[in-house]
Amino acid sequence: MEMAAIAIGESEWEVAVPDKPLKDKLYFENLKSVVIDTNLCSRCLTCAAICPGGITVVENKVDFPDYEDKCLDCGACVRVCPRFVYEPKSGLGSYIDFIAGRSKRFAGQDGAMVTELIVSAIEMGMIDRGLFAGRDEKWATEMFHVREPEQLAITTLGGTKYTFADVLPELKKAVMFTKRGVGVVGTPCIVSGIRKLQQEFPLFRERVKLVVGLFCTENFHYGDISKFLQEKGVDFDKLIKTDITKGKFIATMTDGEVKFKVKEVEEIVASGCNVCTDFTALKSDASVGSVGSAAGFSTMIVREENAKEIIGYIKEKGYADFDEATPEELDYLINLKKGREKNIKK
Amino acid sequence: MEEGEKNRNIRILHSGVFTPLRRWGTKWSLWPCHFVTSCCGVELAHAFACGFDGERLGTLNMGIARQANFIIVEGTITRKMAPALRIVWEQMPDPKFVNVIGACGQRGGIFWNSYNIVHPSDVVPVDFFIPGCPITPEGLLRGVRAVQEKIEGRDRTTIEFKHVDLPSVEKEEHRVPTTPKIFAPTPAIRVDVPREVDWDFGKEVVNNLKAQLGGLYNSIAITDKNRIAIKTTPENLMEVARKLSDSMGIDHVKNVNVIDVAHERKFIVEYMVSGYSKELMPVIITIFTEIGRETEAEAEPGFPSLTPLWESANYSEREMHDFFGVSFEGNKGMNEKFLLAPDTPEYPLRKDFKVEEELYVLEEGVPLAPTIKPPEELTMPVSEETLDEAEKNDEMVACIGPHHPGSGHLRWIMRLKGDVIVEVNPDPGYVHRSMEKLAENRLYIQNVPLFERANISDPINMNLGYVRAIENALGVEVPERAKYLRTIMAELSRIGAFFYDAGIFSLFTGHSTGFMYVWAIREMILEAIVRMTGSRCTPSFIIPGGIRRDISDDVLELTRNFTFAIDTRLRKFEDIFVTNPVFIARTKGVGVLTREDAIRCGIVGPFLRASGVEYDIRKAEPYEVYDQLDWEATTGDAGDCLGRFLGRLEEIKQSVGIVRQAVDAVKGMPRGNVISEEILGEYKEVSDDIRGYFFRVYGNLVLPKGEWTSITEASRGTLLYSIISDGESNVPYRVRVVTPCWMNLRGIIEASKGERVADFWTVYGSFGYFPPEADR
Amino acid sequence: MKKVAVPEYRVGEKVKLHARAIGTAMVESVYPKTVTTQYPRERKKMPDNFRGYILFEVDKCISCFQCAFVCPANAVRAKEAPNGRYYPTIDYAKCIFCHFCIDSCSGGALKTTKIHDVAYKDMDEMLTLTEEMIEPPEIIREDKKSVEYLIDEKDLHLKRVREVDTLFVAVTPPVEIPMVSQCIDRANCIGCRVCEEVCESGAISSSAENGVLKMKIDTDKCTGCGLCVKECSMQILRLVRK
Amino acid sequence: MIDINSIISEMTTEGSQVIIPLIQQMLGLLPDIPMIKLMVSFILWKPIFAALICPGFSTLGILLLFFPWIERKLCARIQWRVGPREVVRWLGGIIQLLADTLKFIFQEVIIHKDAHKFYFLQFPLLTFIPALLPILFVNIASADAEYPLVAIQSPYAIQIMLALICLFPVFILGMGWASNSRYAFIGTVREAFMYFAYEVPFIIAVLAMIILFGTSGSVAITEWQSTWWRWGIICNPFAALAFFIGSAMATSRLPFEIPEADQEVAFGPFVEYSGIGFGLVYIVCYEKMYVLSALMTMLFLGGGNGPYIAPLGDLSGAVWFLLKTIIVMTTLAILRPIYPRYRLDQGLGMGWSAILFLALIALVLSIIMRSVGMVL
Repeated sequence: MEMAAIAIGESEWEVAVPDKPLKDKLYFENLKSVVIDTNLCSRCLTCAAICPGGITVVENKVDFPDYEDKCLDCGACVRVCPRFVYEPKSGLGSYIDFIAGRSKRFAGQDGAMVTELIVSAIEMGMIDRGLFAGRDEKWATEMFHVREPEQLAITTLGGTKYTFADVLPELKKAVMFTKRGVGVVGTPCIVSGIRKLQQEFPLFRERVKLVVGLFCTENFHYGDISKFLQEKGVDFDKLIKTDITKGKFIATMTDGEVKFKVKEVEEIVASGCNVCTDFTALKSDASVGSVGSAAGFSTMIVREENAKEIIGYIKEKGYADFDEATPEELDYLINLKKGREKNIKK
Repeated sequence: MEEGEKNRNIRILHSGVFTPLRRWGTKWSLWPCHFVTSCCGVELAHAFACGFDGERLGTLNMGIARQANFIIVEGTITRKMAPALRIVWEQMPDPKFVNVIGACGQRGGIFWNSYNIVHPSDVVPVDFFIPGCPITPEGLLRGVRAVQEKIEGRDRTTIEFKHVDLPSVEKEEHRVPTTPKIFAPTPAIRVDVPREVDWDFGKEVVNNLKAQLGGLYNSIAITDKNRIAIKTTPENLMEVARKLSDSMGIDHVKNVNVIDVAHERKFIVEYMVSGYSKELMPVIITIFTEIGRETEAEAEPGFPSLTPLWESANYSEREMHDFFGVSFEGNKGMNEKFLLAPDTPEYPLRKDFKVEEELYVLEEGVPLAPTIKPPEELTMPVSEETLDEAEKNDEMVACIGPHHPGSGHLRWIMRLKGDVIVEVNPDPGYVHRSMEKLAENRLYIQNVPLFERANISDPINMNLGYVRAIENALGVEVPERAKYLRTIMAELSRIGAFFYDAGIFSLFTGHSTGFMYVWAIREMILEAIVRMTGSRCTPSFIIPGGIRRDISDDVLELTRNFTFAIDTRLRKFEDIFVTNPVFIARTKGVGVLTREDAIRCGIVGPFLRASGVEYDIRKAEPYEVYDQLDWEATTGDAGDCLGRFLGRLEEIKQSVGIVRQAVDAVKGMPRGNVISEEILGEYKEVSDDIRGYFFRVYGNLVLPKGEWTSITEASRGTLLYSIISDGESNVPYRVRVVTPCWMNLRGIIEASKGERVADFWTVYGSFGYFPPEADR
Repeated sequence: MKKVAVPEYRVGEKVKLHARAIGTAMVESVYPKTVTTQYPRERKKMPDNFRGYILFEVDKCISCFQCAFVCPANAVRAKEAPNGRYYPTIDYAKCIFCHFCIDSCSGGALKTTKIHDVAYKDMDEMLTLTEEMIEPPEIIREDKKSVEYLIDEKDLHLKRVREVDTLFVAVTPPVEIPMVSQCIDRANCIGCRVCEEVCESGAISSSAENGVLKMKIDTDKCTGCGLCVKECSMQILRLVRK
Repeated sequence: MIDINSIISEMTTEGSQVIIPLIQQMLGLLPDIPMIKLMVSFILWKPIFAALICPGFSTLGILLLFFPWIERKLCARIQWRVGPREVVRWLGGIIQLLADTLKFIFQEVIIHKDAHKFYFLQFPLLTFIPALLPILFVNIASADAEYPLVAIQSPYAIQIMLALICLFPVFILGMGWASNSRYAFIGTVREAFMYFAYEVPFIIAVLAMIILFGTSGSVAITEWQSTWWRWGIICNPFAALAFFIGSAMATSRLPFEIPEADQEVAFGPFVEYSGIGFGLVYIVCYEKMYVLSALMTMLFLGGGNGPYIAPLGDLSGAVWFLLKTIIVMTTLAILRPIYPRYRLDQGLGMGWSAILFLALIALVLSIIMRSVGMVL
């Protein structure tokens, strides 16, 4: 586990402490009043990842039980929170390449190409583990560290999830375990959290080697969506996959389907998503989504060199088919999300 | 226990006219009910054998509950044993007393968070608790004295602590540290991580296998020297096994293992097989396959059994069925529990069954050990099939054990036709303390004492096997001096274990003198071990990379003297027992296992050698310094009880020679450096005595990813440890241990078929069966 | 491979063997090789490294928790003393006498005794608090003699001495390897001061001024217990040699 | 109506009082109260003395109290240990059995629900009868003594003793049956088999001696063996050996401890007995040993014959007799630490081959000795 050679350390050092808007309060109270209580929070859990105390999720909300007692008041949470000082961004962002791809090795919707990217990165030796979100029997997300392609035999890793995953706390663990580097997949909010972490802490700069973003319009809290789906008549024991196509939410079960309009679920969209303007994960190394390419293909916005390398590797090995993608098809959703800027209360 | 029940005996003793006589009589005539429930029984035997002779105190060990008035509960009470304990207690006449010896019987000792134990104090009222693991004979006799004093009216704890106030200067609040255990999230579990080794024969075998198996396998890899792993599918498994059996002469299964990879929704099922032909002897071929963890409609995940091909897989498959709920189709024992009690939690070795976590801080109101509800039903049922079968054929069913002077701690269900045994069905698991589960939740180093407790009559070999698996994984080379010292200790342990078995064997044939004579020899061995390590039965002295501390020259001298002194007493033992015509009449030609039967049943060690198979791991795959010393492995061809016994006796004589040579060699070596510097890292100063830096050096031991299998020749045969590591946790993902006694169980059943009832104990004794080792 | 054959005996030999067995018994009934230690009256001498009950010295304890961490039976748990530091307690109802705790105690605060024969009438009494581990306890002893095993090349002999064996041994302290905690990666410090809170020797201090948190490890006070290294969530501390 | 006067006159006739010079003086010191005098002479009346004091009840009681201790001590000594020691340490633990007995007496007696209650309780007590009665026919006086010291004089003493001894197993079978337990059942069957195994050679061996002696009265037998070279063991060692092995089988001593084999059938017929019930069966084993040893002493070791010890008077023979009996008992006891246990079929086989063969040789030898007049 030793990354660096044993160095003779130092016995005195300094840490810069961030500013507090509310001077006489704890940092967590600051975070709470600025981000959480104003419904700005995207539930990316970057704070929970870095917090040495106990920031966690309580009833769909980021919270810190007993913070009066347990908060160490170090300020790490406000340092890493991507929305403490929120600069909403939108658009397509800068990119090197804009292509569509279809994995030959993995099956599935958008997931397949993401998996392909991460697995290829592992094979190349760029990273030694990738972080995926899987799901348990009750369709709650659970994080999965993939170290070897064999581990991906599990079907539940593929398929889109419409609930939040605790990516960042797991990323922290993965960073502590990794020897070579970590690759991670996440929604735009998670990507921005990772970037913020990297900005603050060199450890993450060194060890998070690949960040794959996903196109994202909105996300749901597990508690909300599961209740909603059950009301609609979905039985989790029989559920096979969920899908959103053509404005319809389709839950396929072993004994039939449940369909309803996406509009219906808008009531329960997480509050943080209402202020999110980023559709294409602008800060990622590569963004992947289904919009903008032919059926079966995934659109990939390659933004950084490392992602390009991987694409090159995939092409070389012939792991995937590649095709043209049309950036224009994304405009509708990009604009839709851009429109949410108005929800941000200044 | 209710307060009233606890003091009932004293009330009884103090009532009536003849109270003084009554108290005096009871005091000096405490007859302990011979109720060996676990490994503390070894020390109990020492307390009542010639070394300490408990009979001096008027305590005559009595086999039967009705005639005894004192139970010494020896160690762990498992869920299966608890009803037996209660029944035995209820069968005893009043006034009766109960002492619990050993930490396992108090708050569980090292098994405190096991799923299969109960606290005896919840089952019966206990008078005295004697700490230790195991207790010393002195401790046991102190307990007897305490009961005697209690009868006289002085009920007291025999230790008095002095209370010293701690410094109480200004108080500072401190944060409590978190657990030192690191569990890797969703680890990658692989049993076939290839390793570069210099092993030409292996490459040849792999090429042959590839050619023969054609499309039947998914991958073949050399995972270590003498280890090959073949991955296949459940459908092809039987075919692969058949091919291996036919073309390579693979004839026995060493291990059946299931690994629950819960986060990947699968089980890995593996069979470790090998053959007894000359070149295959040290080789272990692992055939493994993966099956889905979830099935439709409550059914257990199914899997074709290899028992029809290799009978030696039978009991291990049934065990795995108990542990994981994996159904081996084709094995007949799949519809009932084998090792586990009826009320043991279902499928305890699955990863979603969690055990209690350690607490590192003592707080008011937090219990010191989990509360465990003892089983309520006081029944020990016999399966309907056995009863029906017996009734149909006009046979008698007799259950021997778990409380029986000649049963050990397991139950034998016998079907008898007159005086002849038709069949014996074992009912093991009365000492199943879930070591494999506990090992998954403890640091690698904490498992050293855990596995040692599988068999405290042969502790050092148990210890050595586990440590060798770790060293093998880490690729650590042990210092020469430590290797010799380890060999000396392992051989002492082997001698001790043999004499344990010889003692039990002589008791089973009704010869108590034989028992006493060998126990005197054991007393010498334990003296040597206690001087080396500080503990009589559970040294935990061998640690990865060496031994805990160097051994002084005068102890070595004592050990060397012992190798000569043993002769005097061994000769007496031979004169009175081994060559006793009655003993020979009882054992000769009884319980014969032919070479084929022995291999088929998968028996191991000296018992296999007695049937003519020349397989001794110390020769086949030499470890420590066995290849540098001059000794011979023994073999025989009679395959009967006498042959098994004499073969082991000869082996002991060889062991004595090994010890003598090793001591001579060690004496010429410079002192110090008994722990490998590779392991010590920056703490190189402590290479002669780990004291002070044990946790720093070993606390964070992490093994490389893969499966690490070690085989060693323990006293009773092949001891196999298989550690599956994920390469990130400092806790093993799974440890599988196959003890020789577990494999030999099948042999006992086979050998006693068709013999007379009385011969069952001869067969049983000749196999040196030690239930805690078998049940783990 | 040495082959061991099962012997065949004729009638004459059998008679001889009967005679030998009977003869052995007769000889032993006249000159027995008795090896019995008559325990409550006599006591077997145990070697100085014997693993028995454990004593504790407060002054030497650095509250490193290693005894609690290493205990395979979870018998050792630390308890908060009136001065706020944590000292070990031992639950003898779980202790397996492996003495991993003693071998882990770098300060030499834990040490062994030769006490091993104790009977408790109640399980609750088996928890030995720190306060009770400091002074040597008293046990009920009835022994007047001590017995030592002597093994020479001929046989085992019991040497009886009319003296009461002391159960407490003088222990040499373990090798001292002075270690000290140091920061090796200041850039990743999040300034949470967990190290300061967990440090029981008060070696780590912090002061905040002008938006800068100054962390300081007092290398003289630092006992090298390693708790801060273990607890640091960013793993920026390491034990190094003084 | 008992005629007391005639009994008194019977009591005081020549030779009907036990005369022990050592205590005769003390008797003279007794206060001159007729009742006490009468009682003393009643006790010293030979038939009563034999029945109550020696070799009868008191001797038996004392022996039963100490012999198990002797056995355990001896066994312990051979096994390199100490044996019962701590109870009243200055006596060396000699009253260990007293403690055991007291415990047994005051212990709970459990009759389990499947047992036949009536017989279960009855049989341990009943076993005492065949075990006690044979003692009445034992003559412990030496041949030199003018008058025998025996409770009942009968020309068929040996036959009666034999008949009573052969009743032992019946009660043991009864106990096993009443216990209604599997182990007891197996043990009982084993007892029955062993009974078949030893009974025939045992009786033949005794028959051989009766033929040799030409009489079966206990007094005549003692007289016949008046010099040491006429002792039964020297005249007919085969019979002695057959008888000895037979007794070992009859008393379930190792290597023939087959019915009780605790490692196999957990004390067989006695498995369910507890408290005083077990105390009785435990004691009965030793009683059987005593009776058989007494018979062996009488038949083979010259009974009470031995050098006359003047101060003991009539008791001189008794001392020799008891000494010999204890030696025989000790020999039986010492088998325990020497031998493992035979298997049932082996025990049965031995009984019907080797021992029967020995007994037949003994019989033939006796007949030859008798008929060719080798008898001296």
